[in-house]
Amino acid sequence: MTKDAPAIGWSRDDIARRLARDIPNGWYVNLGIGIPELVARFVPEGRTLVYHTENGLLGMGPSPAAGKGDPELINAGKRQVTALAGASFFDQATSFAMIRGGHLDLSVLGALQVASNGDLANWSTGGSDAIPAVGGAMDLVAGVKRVFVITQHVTKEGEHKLVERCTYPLTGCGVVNRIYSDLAVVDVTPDGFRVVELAPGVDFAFLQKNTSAPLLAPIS
Amino acid sequence: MTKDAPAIGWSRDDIARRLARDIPNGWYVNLGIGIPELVARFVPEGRTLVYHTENGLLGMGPSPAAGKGDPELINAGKRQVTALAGASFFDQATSFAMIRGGHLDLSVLGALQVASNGDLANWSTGGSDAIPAVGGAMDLVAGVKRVFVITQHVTKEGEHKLVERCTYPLTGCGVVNRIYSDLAVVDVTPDGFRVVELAPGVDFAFLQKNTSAPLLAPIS
Amino acid sequence: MIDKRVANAHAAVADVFDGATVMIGGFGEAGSPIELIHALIDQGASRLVVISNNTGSGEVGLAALLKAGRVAKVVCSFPRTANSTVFPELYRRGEIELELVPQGTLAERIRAGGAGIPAFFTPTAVGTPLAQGKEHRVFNGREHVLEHGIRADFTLIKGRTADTHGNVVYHATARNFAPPMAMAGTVTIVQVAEVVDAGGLDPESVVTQGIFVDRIVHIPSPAQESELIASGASYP
Amino acid sequence: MIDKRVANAHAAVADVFDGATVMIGGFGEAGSPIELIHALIDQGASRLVVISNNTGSGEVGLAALLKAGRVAKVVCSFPRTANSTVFPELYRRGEIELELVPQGTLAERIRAGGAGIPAFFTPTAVGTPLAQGKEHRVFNGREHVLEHGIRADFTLIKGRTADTHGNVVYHATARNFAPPMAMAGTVTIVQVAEVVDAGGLDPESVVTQGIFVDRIVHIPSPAQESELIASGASYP
Repeated sequence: MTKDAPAIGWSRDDIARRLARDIPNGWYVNLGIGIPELVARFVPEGRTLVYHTENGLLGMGPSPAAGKGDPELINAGKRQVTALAGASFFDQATSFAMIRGGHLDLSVLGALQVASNGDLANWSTGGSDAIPAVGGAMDLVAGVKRVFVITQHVTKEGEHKLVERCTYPLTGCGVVNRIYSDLAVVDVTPDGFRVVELAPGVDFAFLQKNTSAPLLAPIS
Repeated sequence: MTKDAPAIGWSRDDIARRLARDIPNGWYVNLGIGIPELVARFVPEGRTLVYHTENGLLGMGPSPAAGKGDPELINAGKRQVTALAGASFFDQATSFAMIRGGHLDLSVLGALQVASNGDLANWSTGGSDAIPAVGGAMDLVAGVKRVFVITQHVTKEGEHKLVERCTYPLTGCGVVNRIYSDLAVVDVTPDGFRVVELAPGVDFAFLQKNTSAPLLAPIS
Repeated sequence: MIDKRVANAHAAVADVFDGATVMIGGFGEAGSPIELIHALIDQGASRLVVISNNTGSGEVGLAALLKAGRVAKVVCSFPRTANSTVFPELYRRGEIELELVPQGTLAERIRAGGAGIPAFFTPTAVGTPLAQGKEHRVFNGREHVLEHGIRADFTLIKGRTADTHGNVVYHATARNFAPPMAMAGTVTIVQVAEVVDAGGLDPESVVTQGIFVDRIVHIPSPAQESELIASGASYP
Repeated sequence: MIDKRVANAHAAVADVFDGATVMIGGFGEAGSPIELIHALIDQGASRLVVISNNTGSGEVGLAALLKAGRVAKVVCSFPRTANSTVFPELYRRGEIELELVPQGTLAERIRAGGAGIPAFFTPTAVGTPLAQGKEHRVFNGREHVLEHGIRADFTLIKGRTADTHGNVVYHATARNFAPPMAMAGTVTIVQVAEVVDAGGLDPESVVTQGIFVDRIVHIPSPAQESELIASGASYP
């Protein structure tokens, strides 16, 4: 669907910018690998966020200047990063105590599927030849106060990602609070998906056509 | 009994010296409050022991010189101590991870009663007006590799401390390895108490008369 | 811009409510956040549940809080100390509840609470009165008891230096319960003798990470319990 | 006199036995004790159970140990990496067993093992395939699963500096799994770029206390996995 309609919706940068707008000053935030990492580029002027990377750093900064990198100062995606003023290093047990203990304000993750009950599948398509790898995703969704998903609304193959029930193996049950896609911002509520905002050029009917679960209209 | 026979047996310093002789170089040792603290004075020449105090210090040294004390550098008995070269400070969760995780080689504790099955009672006489207080004793006996008890063989009132079964509330079950008293060194074995060494002037019959459980003779 | 400093100890504890659970750092006088405790006495919250290793000495700090009648229950490992008179009197008169917990189990329960672990098995206290009524289970051929994580509405601790982000380092054995308690407090308040800007602490040496700290109070010259007692002080 | 230094990496791993459980520090290349791993390859022990967050990259370090056919099973959270080819091939051929554990559960299981906690409840993985077959229980209205502490016969880790007593400090995010693994190893072996006398480390800044460390190997200029791979190296 989106393939046929390139002119509508948000770009990846737009989605990241839209999500960043919703993060208050001072929050402790874990950004997942991939699209979620883009969010760090768009923090509104005047706000300070503290980025947590689960391999053992609070106060993560941007990539180092060329030639200034340290192969032992990396993020969860194993890319070289920097440490800002106010940073601290710690071990894995402490890092996941932060996560599991509910100390982080926000986890931003990618998704394979999000169900209308908040279930998230983002680590495995369940294929028999795939090498299963989970990392810290299950800990993040189980422990962090809020989980925002950032994702294309449908896959490249046109499959819906926002669904009634996930068919892929779950990462966690009822854990997603809000979805930021190229087509809309959608809340997960006790009544199911509720549209918060439509991207430019996207109307409710189009969004519903690209979503395999009933959508509730925005609260006006 | 011992009141009537002051000329026999070991002094407190003697007991501590005898116990210290049995601690190999390099052991990590926790010394309980009271008589156990004496042991630190008698470490044989050429051995280095690392003393652990459960309030958060490895590498504890002797009391500070007069006027050099720091009220926030104390031991488990809340007395001012020093930190030797190679020392480290840590929090309580880490300190008891060392204890419970079996990382300490030896715990030296006082006793109210020790039973021939190794049960130890050293925290409460069970009196209804007493203020119950346990501290780290139950953790030490549950976790440390070996538990040596250092004690007078009988109480000031002449009551036996080495007994068939403890009548006071337990600190731990089957935890004591060896007892160093003013009258003897006694092992706790699967067959019960076995005398290892008699103090000067003490014979087996006298020791048995002062012990409420059968004693096995030393292995010759 | 992140700056967790609050104006003073009174502002830091202003929202402690009646019936709150409060963790208070310290082992004996080492690490006892006296100025925060005194501010809590002034503030007036009552029926508190206090989780702390001891019950204070003399009539200052933690003992003064108890003496003021503000504490309904203490959870601790060792409620007896050389100069401890307040708690024993309250306890013998039946005016305060005591939950006695082995020191290592107390530390681990606090750490578990802060780390999102609701319960764990431990070999400590098996076969003793402190294991009675608790679930038992054998692991590796050995009996263990189930213990539960604990959290607090407020944690009051003392550090040596904090940066404005709330990263904290401690002094000697004053560290004791502060790091796990910082993790287990819904609102964690730390008094420190020194505050530096972000970047003023070595990121390799931070002991309590800023994420666990909500409020910083700068107390440049904290009182020492033994000195107050020696001078005959009582609070208020 | 305490001095935990051993002559070299080969001496440090000489007693690793066939079938041993070996924890290996590192998150990706950060903290990977390459020289100790290579010594273990030379040493020849086989049928090892390796507990490590990843499975290595290229054909050096951890990946080389797997490629040499020495590992029967890996316990890890993320056995896939950009340059990871050895593990996927072994796994697809059914030549290696995998126990997949969420990263935080892995860290906590290791810490629990080292801290004498045989089992604990965690909310992580509830409702997912990784919780299947595990005991569930509700605490505070929420489902949790029971997870078990794990220990190892040997732990191999990398630090920045150690003193002769075995106190260790680390560098940046190379710290990762080393501190809990040091606690959980029956024999803990650490390679460090620098060794100092007792007293050469600030007692306030020690991260792994000497009590957890058995052997120190001085490797002044440790190899970096990504540089070895970029240079086309493979081991042996």
